[in-house]
Amino acid sequence: MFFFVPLLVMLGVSLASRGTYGGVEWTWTLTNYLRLADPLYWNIYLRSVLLAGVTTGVCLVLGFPLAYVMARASPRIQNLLLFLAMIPFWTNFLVRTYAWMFILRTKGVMNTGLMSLGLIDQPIEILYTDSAVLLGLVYGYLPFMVLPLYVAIERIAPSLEEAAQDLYAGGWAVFWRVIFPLSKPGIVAGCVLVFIPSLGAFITPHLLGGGRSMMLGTLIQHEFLVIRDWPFGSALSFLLMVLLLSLTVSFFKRQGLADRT
Amino acid sequence: MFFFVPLLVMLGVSLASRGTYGGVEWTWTLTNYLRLADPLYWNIYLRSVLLAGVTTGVCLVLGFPLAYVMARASPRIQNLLLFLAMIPFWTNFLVRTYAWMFILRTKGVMNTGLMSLGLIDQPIEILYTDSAVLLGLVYGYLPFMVLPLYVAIERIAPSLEEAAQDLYAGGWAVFWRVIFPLSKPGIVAGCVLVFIPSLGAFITPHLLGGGRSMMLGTLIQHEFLVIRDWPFGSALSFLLMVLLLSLTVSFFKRQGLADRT
Amino acid sequence: MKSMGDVSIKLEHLVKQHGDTLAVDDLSLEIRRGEFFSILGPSGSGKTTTLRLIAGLDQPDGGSLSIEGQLMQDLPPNQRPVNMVFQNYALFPHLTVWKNVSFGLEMKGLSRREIIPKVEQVLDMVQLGEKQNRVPAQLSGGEQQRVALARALVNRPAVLLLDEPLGALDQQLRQEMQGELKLIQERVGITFVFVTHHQEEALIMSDRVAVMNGGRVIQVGTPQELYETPGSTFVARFVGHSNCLDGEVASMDGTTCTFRSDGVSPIQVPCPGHSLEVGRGTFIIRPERLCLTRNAQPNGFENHLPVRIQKARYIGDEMQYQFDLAPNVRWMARLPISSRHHERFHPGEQVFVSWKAHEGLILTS
Amino acid sequence: MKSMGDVSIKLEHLVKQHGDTLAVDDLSLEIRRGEFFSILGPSGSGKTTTLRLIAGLDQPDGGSLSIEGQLMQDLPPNQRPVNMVFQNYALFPHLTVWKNVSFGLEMKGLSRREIIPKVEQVLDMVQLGEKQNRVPAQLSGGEQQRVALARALVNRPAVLLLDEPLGALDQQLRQEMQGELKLIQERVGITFVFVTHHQEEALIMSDRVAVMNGGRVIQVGTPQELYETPGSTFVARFVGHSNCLDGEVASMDGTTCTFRSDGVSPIQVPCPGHSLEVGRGTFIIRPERLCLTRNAQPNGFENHLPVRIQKARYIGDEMQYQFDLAPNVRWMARLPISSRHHERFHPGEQVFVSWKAHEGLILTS
Repeated sequence: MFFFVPLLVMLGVSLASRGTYGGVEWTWTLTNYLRLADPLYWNIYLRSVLLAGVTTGVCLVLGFPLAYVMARASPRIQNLLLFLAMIPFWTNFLVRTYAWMFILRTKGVMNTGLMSLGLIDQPIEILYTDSAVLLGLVYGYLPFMVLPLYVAIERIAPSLEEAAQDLYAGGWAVFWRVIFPLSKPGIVAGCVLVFIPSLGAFITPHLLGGGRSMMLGTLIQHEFLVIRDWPFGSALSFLLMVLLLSLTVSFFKRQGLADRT
Repeated sequence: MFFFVPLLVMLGVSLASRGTYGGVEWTWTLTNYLRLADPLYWNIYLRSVLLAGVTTGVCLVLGFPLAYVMARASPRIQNLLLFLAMIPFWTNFLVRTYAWMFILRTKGVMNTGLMSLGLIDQPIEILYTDSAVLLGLVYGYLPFMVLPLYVAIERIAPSLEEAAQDLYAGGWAVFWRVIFPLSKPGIVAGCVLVFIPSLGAFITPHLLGGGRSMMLGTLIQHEFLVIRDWPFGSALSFLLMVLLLSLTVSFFKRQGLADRT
Repeated sequence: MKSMGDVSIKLEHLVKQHGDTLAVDDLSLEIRRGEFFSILGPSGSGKTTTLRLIAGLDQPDGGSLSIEGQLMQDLPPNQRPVNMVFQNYALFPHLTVWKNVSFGLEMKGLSRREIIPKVEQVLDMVQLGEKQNRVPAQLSGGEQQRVALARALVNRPAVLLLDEPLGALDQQLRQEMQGELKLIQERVGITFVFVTHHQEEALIMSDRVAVMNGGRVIQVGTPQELYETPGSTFVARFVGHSNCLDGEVASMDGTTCTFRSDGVSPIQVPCPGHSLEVGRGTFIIRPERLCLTRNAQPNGFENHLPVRIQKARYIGDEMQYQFDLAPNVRWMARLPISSRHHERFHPGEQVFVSWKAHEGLILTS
Repeated sequence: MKSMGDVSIKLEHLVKQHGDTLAVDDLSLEIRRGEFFSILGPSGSGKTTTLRLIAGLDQPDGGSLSIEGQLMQDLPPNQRPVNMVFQNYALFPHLTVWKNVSFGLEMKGLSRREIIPKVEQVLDMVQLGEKQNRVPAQLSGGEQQRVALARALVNRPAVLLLDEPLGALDQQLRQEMQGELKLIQERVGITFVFVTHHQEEALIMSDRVAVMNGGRVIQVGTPQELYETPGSTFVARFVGHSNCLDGEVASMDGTTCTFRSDGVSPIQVPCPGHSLEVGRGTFIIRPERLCLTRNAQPNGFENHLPVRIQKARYIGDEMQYQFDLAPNVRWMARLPISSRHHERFHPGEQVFVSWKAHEGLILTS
């Protein structure tokens, strides 16, 4: 109950329309959902999905070896690594993002360092680009990828890898034929946990992307805080939620049988 | 490496001082840390720790029975419950917070509902109070409490509860002597995962608390975005992190032996 | 006849449904005070469920259950005068050996002064006094088993329930613990109800054994009754190895009958009066009651058939010979090796198998 | 003498350290082509580590290892001509029975046309043709065991390694699978290296057995050699039950000697020439080589001592009697029950234990 009331309210608001000075007028209408199809927003959808997708992909590629090493280390080392992996989480999100601004800006830590080492002549302009946003998102959400992967891989008995080796599988074959399929639930969970907040993130794109690139999260924030069009903002997030949920559920349904082991 | 650079930068910034128009001047100084002791901020610290503490406590009390039921349900029901528990996570944080505003405000969903049912005559003024902030925080962070608790409780073999019952323990004794001590790692993890972001939260206190109540998270946000005193903001979050880390580590050190089972 | 006062546990028409199968199906049993009673059956036969019903960890769907004359229906497990040794011990991992053992006494509300000597005594009995401050993870499998036993025994229950307590131990340790457990039971005099799928263990330890299958009790008796006069082919095969032969009782003549089966010479079987009727049945004989010889003369044995050895297996203390009595009827003979100079037979060899008529048994279905 | 061509696996001075204990300590062994070779030992004796060294899953810290004459040192497990049946089967839970079995052939790069008949044949052999589309979780323990076997055998390795493959099965199934496994080995003719802690299993199945303890091979021999002439009290106790008595060889006189121990009448023991010297030693005799009688006359037995029965245990096919030969020297006699009309002795009864001198054995340390 407690869980669902806010969702229902959100659904209700998304069916209302914007009052003259912001606020909500309770006209039951689907206009907000129709507006979502406006080609004006297509570019934003596409950019957002792309950037969130790339973030997820980078997190997966970086996180998998990390999670694997963690899962196969001795219990003492495992705890240490888990602890280290959680460290970014311990600092305020806002502060972390500012730290990246310090590192990336024209006269920032990175450029100063590389130039004093003589590796580059000109500062690399990376702040206020999509690359900076990507970096910030990957840094912020990597732990959310590593943890479920770690849990999934830790459950794969090492003897399965040994059995595959014993049955003539080389390193890559062991990975693709045994580890990868068996860690699928962890991969899906990790991807969901990274993709969703990446798509909805607004502080990171705002600060590191420099407002140049409007994304879904910043759009929702914009609608709520600036334009104060709450109904449209709600419709936007409701649709997003339904899409993501149905994608994930359909995936797990399909995997259902195979996962029951 | 990648993980630690932002932390080091943050530490560096916290040792600098504020430039005239914001920005950072690299004077190595501990002034920022000394300023932290200013009685001006004591009230904020206290309020923040209290509110985050109460949030954590409420989450624990609500989350434990939920996690217990989940952990002891059949696998099919477990998956369903896990899925339901994650639903709040699927919507944008900002949107969720606005939904609560709609519910709680004077002419909001709650008051309209209760008044039309004749349960109250006067609307309850709850928005822009600490109660509203508490509600928003609990709603937002409950899943972070439930999940580690679920993992911990699921690992406790049901036969241990049966053994305790067989050895004359009643319901409460089974809980306090067996389930509670064995789920301690999950309790600590859950409390950390709720306490830290509650302490650092700034959107929820800002929107639901109505700016009346300055908290640590809003203070940090204020320093960064409004006053643009980055060094002081960094010092604030760095101190916070170190305190939290050392508390948690010392707890786990003490538990170290007992957890190795 | 034993008086009612001797009954420790009485189960009457107990029924327990798990999903849509009957885990326990109309089960009635009487277990006597002070006896070592085993429930023996294959996995899924309902033996563990029966134990859990007695402990109160499962609730029956029908029937009644009394312990020491008191009906147990509405008592939760923590109010029943029984204690259980769980299959995987279920030791509290966060408590020391001492705290594990004293748990039940503390829950009963005993004072520290009363608890200390009791715990010390039982830890001495299971030889774990020196390890009282360790936690279970620091103990070997056998030691954990002893802690589980001590934790239950220290409460001096009317009945001790044991759910495959030796299943996790390896062979050597298992045999050692069998002896120890039996010794402890004799010393404390508590009724033991012991669940196992291991027939040798049940025979060697028990005063009486109930054989279960499919939620029902198939037969109850002393080890010797079960072994010598199994009531069904299920019991004959499950309790020890049996050689079987389907056929029919052809003619009755005084104390012996003739049993006929396709492709086998007529077999002389005992004929205990009216209890056996002419008709189809199964002939049963234990492998160790057969003799093998190269001598063509019956030498006083009523049954003497030529067979060809198919396999010979050496196990140190005995030889096992397999041969086909008829096509698709493989029998085994077990010959103890009581001397270094034991005579051996070899695969392929033609020999005679012979046995006394009274060693066989006919089961009619 | 066997030619070198008969050696399938040769281990020379293998050493493997785990932490600061030597899991395998200077181990040398030769395993012959086509034999069923068992490595028998208590847990922690290094038997599984030895198997893993052969498979290449662990790397030795010293010594050399060759299979079929080829040195294995630098070959990873996927390039060695051996396959392993893992202790808990290690079946791929996400693959069907068919895909599990064809895994090795696919990895070898065989075409689908070559794979199909091979998989079909091996699934037929283990009687799992009908369940080829199930995943492991849908199979019983015994069926999983068969899939694990099929998955290894289908590759026709030079050597099949089996790590306690029957340990997870319950008693009835275990005995069935022992027979089946032996049958399959005889059919395919592949060298089997079988690791177990179960001495009866090792004796019943093997051509030769190596007994391990503390990382070392204590004795290698046929089941009969190990049982009849154990080289140490460890082997005597671990391979079958032994009655032991410490004392000293007192006098030698032709083919029999006299063995003396405090509180026991002198015992006649065999004296095989020069191999036995006067001095301290342990006398060993198997429980089934002892006779019990109420008759005070030796009746041709060289040893005939009065004892009092302490315990009598019935196991269906035999009686086990325990008695104290001397204080703290508990012996056991096992008397097969070869007839319903078997004579029984009772606890407390005074009887005589007797045995032929040649059934005993002296071990000097």
